[in-house]
Amino acid sequence: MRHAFSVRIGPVGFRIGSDWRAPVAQLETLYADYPKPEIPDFTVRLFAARPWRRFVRPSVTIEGDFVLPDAAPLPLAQGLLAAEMGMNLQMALGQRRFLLLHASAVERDGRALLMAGVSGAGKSTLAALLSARGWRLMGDEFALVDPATGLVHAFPRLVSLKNTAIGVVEAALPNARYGPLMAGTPKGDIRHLVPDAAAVAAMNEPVPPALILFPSYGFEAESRAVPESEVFVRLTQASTNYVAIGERGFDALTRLVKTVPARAIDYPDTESAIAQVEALWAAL
Amino acid sequence: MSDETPEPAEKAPSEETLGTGATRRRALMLGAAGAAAVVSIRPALAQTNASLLTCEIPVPDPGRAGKYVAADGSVVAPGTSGAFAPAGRPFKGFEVKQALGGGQLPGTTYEQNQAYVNYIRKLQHGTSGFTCFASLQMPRG
Amino acid sequence: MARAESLRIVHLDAFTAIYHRASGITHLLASPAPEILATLGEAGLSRADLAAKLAAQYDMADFDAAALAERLDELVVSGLVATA
Amino acid sequence: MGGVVKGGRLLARALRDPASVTTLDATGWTALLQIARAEQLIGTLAARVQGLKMPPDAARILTDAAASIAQQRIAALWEAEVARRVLKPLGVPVILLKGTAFLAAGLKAGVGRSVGDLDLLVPRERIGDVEAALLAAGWEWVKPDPYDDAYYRRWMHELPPLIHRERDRMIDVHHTILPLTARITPDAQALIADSLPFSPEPGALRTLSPSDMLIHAAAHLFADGDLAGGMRNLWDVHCLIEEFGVAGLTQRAQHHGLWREVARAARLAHELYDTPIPETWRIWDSGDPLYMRRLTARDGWGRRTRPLTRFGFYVRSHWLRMPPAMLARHLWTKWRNQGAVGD
Repeated sequence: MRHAFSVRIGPVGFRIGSDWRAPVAQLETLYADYPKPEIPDFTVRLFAARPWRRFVRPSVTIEGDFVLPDAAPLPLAQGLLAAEMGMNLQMALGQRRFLLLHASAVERDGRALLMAGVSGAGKSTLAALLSARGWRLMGDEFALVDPATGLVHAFPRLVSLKNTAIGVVEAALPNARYGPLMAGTPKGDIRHLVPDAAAVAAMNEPVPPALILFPSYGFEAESRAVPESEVFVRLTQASTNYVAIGERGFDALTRLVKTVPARAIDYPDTESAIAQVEALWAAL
Repeated sequence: MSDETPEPAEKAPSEETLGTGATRRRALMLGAAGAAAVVSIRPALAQTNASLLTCEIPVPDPGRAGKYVAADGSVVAPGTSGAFAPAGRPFKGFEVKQALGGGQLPGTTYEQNQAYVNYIRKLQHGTSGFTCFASLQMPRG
Repeated sequence: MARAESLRIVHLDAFTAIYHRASGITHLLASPAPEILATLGEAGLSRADLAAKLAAQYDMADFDAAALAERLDELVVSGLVATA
Repeated sequence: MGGVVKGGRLLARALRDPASVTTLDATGWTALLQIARAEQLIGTLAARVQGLKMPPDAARILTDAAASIAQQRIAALWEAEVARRVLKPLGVPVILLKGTAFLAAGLKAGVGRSVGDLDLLVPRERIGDVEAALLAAGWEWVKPDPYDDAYYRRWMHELPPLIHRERDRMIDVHHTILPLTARITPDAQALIADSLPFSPEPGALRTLSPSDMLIHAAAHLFADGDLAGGMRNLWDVHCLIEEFGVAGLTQRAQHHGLWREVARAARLAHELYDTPIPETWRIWDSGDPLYMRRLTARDGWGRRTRPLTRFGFYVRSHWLRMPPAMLARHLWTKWRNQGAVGD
């Protein structure tokens, strides 16, 4: 393809081909400190569905090794988002080595905290804010559990901040690097935070999980233990490949559920959430 | 077709068996008709059944918050004798599924459980928790 | 005649998680399904023998043949029990 | 070296001569894996090159692919087993077709092969019973569109596709191996009469005879599609010929009216994969180079190349299946239902 970029994020290599220079230039800047894969695991293609769409109201169609039908094209100004969506899609649909959990992950003292939850529960925001408080950011979107070892591998892609979370994180991490503000995307306003040097430096170091949290935003602060069967079901639904990896997935997930405590926390604001997380972690 | 793999001796610490020895003469309830005891995990990209396990049924519904639940499941004034105070938290679909199958809702006494289950059985369309309850009744999907 | 299939089994509080090797499908079972599966065993039993064996092993307050048939059918539909 | 052989030819060489991959550099491996994935042959490739010296990244990607295929195999065989359990009471011969049959029979063509839908062949006069039994056991129609439904029932060689509401798996129930609109009508009764059971048990699933399997693979490649996925189809043909030889194949193919297709498939497989076929079968006709170009049209990014060849094949695939007036009606209805789809 005309323009190409490759990057390794944690244990996964990507190659992105693009009809346009702009998305590739942005990726080069934001992922400047990341290594390159020798042979990428996944390929993403950003292209113009019709040749003239390269120039006239340019719109970016996303394809790759694994695709969802009917993915709508994005305007070129959101090309970076298209690339990130394309990479996420390859992980969600194509990852087979690790049990993939739709969860953010941070590490402290050699152990991982996983935060699983539906979109809007604040996974990315909490992970970014915890990284501002000395936790190592392992990833804001996917946690990778190795069925062979039970360890969690980091996947520190660019942190995707949406809407009000953008201002909250910018205030907490004023010196961090950010991508361009993309307003009016299908998911609202989006701005990407570049994981800090510590997150990238340690991204090859897997750690054992120590706590699973299911945060929900918008309620009075509360916390309750979640029974094993509920954790199990919730995580099968938070995993895009649980069924596809078969018995290895069953082993990895039952082991996780049997050995790692899980709690659901309600929080009215991020400050209170951080306090709850720190308290639960201290009580482990 | 040959599809049987004999069960090997497993070394995983979480591995357990369905062993019946330890459960001799334990009570076993076959449960009410229509209360399924098997849920199959589906791919997350097409979730239906599994979400039933985590949907919620408040007892009673928020429209009648604070009222008591009588033994037959009807909602009565707070303090009515023989009736039970509202549940401390909504019940999850899987808890209700289990209770309908002869189990007990968490944190309830025997009579309290009966009253709550009767309340849930009487849920009407438009009442909070109805969709969750109705889904639980559907035979597998 | 019905028999249970080859399974991986993990108990999770009130539920039993079962990985069915032949299908690759995970099932979450509530009582009495795990007990029925265990009683059937991979060798299998007739419906009448199953009822008798369950009654011998458990205190079955609400036993009736139709309810047992329904529980068993559910296991057949899930593929966890094969009928001959 | 790796730079000369490109596109589908690169993949064909790796399958034909696995040791050739040891000469690939990272760029060559990237292209090979990409093309293999696009052609749905990555599991086959993984099985072929297993144990050879290769970069660690490539080994890891192929290990993942092999695990993924192993899981697909379980799901595919289970789907067949469920169909067997559901259809057994009908007493109808149920014949597995294509990938699932290769897996169930343990054929070379099944090694590493990806299998999606379950394809069954049943006698035409019993297809209504089969449909009813499947609907009662949790399968549902995929497409609610009545035109599509009527079209399938009237003209195709199968029921409209069904999907199982619990397992999200598709099933295609056929009563012959080509659409009724196609100008060739294979002998469906002979397909069933000569099929073989997988086990001596009553109600066991069945497979086509080796010759019919091969003829079906060839028919599927040329008459039933636009050559998309053709490299995998030809790999099936290659493996079947390697495993069963070609004795009696000519007569059988002629009986079904499909000798032209079988002969071309054999020639193309020989060209791509060195399939052992008689010398007298190897003479190319004027169409073969076009087919070969089309089959191998992939670039190192996994994209289809040579769009003009592609369009010709798209029209051709419909032309083959339908008389012209019907084709016009079909395309008109499709177009009308499509509505505004933007640019």
